[in-house]
Amino acid sequence: MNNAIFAFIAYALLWAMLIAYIVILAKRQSEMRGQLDEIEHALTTQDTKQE
Amino acid sequence: MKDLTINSTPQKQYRPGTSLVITAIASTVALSVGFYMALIYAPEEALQGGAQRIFYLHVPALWVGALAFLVVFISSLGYLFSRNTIWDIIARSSAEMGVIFLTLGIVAGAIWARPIWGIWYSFDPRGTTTLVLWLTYVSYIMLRSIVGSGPRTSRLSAFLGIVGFINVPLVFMATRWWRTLHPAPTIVTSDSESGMPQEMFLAFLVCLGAFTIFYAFLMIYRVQLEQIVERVQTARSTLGLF
Amino acid sequence: MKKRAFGKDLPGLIQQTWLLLKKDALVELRSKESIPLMIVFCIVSLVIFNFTFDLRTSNVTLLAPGILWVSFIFSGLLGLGRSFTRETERETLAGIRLAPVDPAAIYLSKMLACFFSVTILQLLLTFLMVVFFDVNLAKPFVAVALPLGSLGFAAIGTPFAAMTMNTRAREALLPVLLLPVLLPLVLAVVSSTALAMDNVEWNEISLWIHFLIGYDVLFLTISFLGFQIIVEE
Amino acid sequence: MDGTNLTAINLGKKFHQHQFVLRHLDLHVKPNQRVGIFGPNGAGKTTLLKLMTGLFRPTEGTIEIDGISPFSGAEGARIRSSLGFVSHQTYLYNEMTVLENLDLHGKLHGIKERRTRIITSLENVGMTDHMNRPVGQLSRGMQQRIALARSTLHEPELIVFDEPDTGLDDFAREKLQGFMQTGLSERTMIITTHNLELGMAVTDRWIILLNGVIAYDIDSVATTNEDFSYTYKQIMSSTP
Repeated sequence: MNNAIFAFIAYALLWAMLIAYIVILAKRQSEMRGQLDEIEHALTTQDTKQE
Repeated sequence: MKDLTINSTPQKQYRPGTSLVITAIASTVALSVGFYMALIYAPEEALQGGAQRIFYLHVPALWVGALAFLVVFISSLGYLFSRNTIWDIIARSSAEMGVIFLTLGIVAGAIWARPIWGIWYSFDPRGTTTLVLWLTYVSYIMLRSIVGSGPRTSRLSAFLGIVGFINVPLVFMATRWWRTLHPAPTIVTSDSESGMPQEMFLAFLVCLGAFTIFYAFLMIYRVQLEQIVERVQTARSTLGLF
Repeated sequence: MKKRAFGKDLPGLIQQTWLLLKKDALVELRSKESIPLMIVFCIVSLVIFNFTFDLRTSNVTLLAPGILWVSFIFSGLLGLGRSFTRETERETLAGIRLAPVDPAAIYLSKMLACFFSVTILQLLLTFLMVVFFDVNLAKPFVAVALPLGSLGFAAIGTPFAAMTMNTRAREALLPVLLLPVLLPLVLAVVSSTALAMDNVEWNEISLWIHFLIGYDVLFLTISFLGFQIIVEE
Repeated sequence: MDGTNLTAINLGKKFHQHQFVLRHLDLHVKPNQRVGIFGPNGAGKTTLLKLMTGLFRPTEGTIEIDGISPFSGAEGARIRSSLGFVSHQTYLYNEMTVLENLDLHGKLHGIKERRTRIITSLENVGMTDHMNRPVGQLSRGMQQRIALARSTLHEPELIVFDEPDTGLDDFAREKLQGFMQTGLSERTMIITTHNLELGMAVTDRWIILLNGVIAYDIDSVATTNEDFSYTYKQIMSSTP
């Protein structure tokens, strides 16, 4: 049935969008966690220097 | 200078913890079940055929969009009364989520409308209201990105979040009256839900629930991310102060 | 005992509003900036509409309400943005806020200033519509719908103009933020203008008029209460 | 007149989400004290003054004038009207005449006998001859004098100057200095300026603000002009 193709497109689109969104979020989160670790590391070395 | 370190960040921190894991598992299960029911379990609709199955996606996506904007409205009010940044983080996360789900809902609706109505889009009350809702929150996100982060942005976007949401029923009323007082387009706008077989209704409900849980999962994840960003940037400016 | 409304000192509020309104009028009279700009823009847009829609007597009554209100909204947006950017150029609004002035008085004065200037614009626009396109707009219900539309525009346009006054790209941001909120108003005024031109009875048009009154009251209240959070820094 | 005291406790202000312009700032200004605040551009001087006058709302901490926050309703409004603020922005409408500008501010402050008060304050700054001219036609120095008249119109007990000497020539600066020394006696005064000499001449407590915190705070009797200038230059040269 021709109509089923439309349904298929809709569902494929849904999954593509949502997966893309989650991937973007996850990428950003891991990037930020990396930066946070870096900064925390910098802070602790600075603290020990001061002491 | 000790108290300037990042440990003194005033907001409560969400640790990547139980709530995230639970919603992640729950939404995976619920979405899988939902799609099984939508695509296989539910019977084929006699008139519309396969295209009707888009409804199990279209309506829940729009519902989550509307729910997300309700959350923006409530957290905007919460921010204005408490001035706690967490409300603002929830508002901006939810606005972004709402735009994504609404876009999905609108696109899915257009894909459905093409074989059934023969047109991609109809400016009927529901269509127009959805589009205005979408426009309002796209402009909300634009306002935030143009003004930049800060308390002023939070206040301005809270005002927009409130006014934009209150505007929605007005748009719906105005477009409905507009059509009743003008020649209406010759398309059937009713979904004729009354005659829905029980299997269909069940599949529909499961999808609705699954999308809602999925929204909750994304929100928790998004808010957590936003808090990490906040910590990184606070830490950065603290380093700059040394 | 002082009269109070929304926890505000009412006579003081009225007096401050009046002072600030007079100030705005004086500045506009001396600089002759916003209103002439709005009027010229309006005439230009009417000329463009005339050609793009190829207006003739056969179709002009059908299109007139739409043309009237589209010209009005876009010219009004121009003046609205101007009234606040003028205050930021020399930070004069900060000067006002140094005095013990209620932000609600700033809102009311700016809203009324906007209302009066768009009313002038509207009278002229109606006159030009009659002259250019020979449509009959001298109907009693038109006289009801026009001021209600202007009031709603001023009521919700003022806080949005204040929101965008210190931002980048404010000329573009203001319409993007404001137009979705104005949509119900536009539908209501265009519909009621069209119905009024058809000489309908009151009961046919009353729905829209009530809608307009409700819209105006709702957004006046929200803006009145919320203006403080927009102007404070 | 007892003068006004000002207390800031743990004051903090940020405009962007993660950057505090001021943070953990404690300051107490005694009645009739004259405080000079010095520091490089971007140290947070203007922000501090705008917080004092209630133009900015603090992100953290409190600011109180005579024990009352400028944001506390009707009481706060009364306190705000006992403040005067002279900025490098004149806050005047160019299209309106000097008299109209002052009259507007007089009315907003609810001053009775406005006419005499306006004349007096214009006499103080030597601008009575120009009161019917639009502000836009006056020179920068003249506009600054009108701004001074505007901010002293309601006889504030606490006057805050934010780089009032910007764009003034030597003659105008001398007049300003004279006015600050003699015309504003019995008032609490806070002034920021890049002109160390002018600042030291009109104040008796000197503060150096650096990166949003108070780096140095001393009474003029406890130091000499030379010593303070030396410290100031030391601190200024230590900034990146």
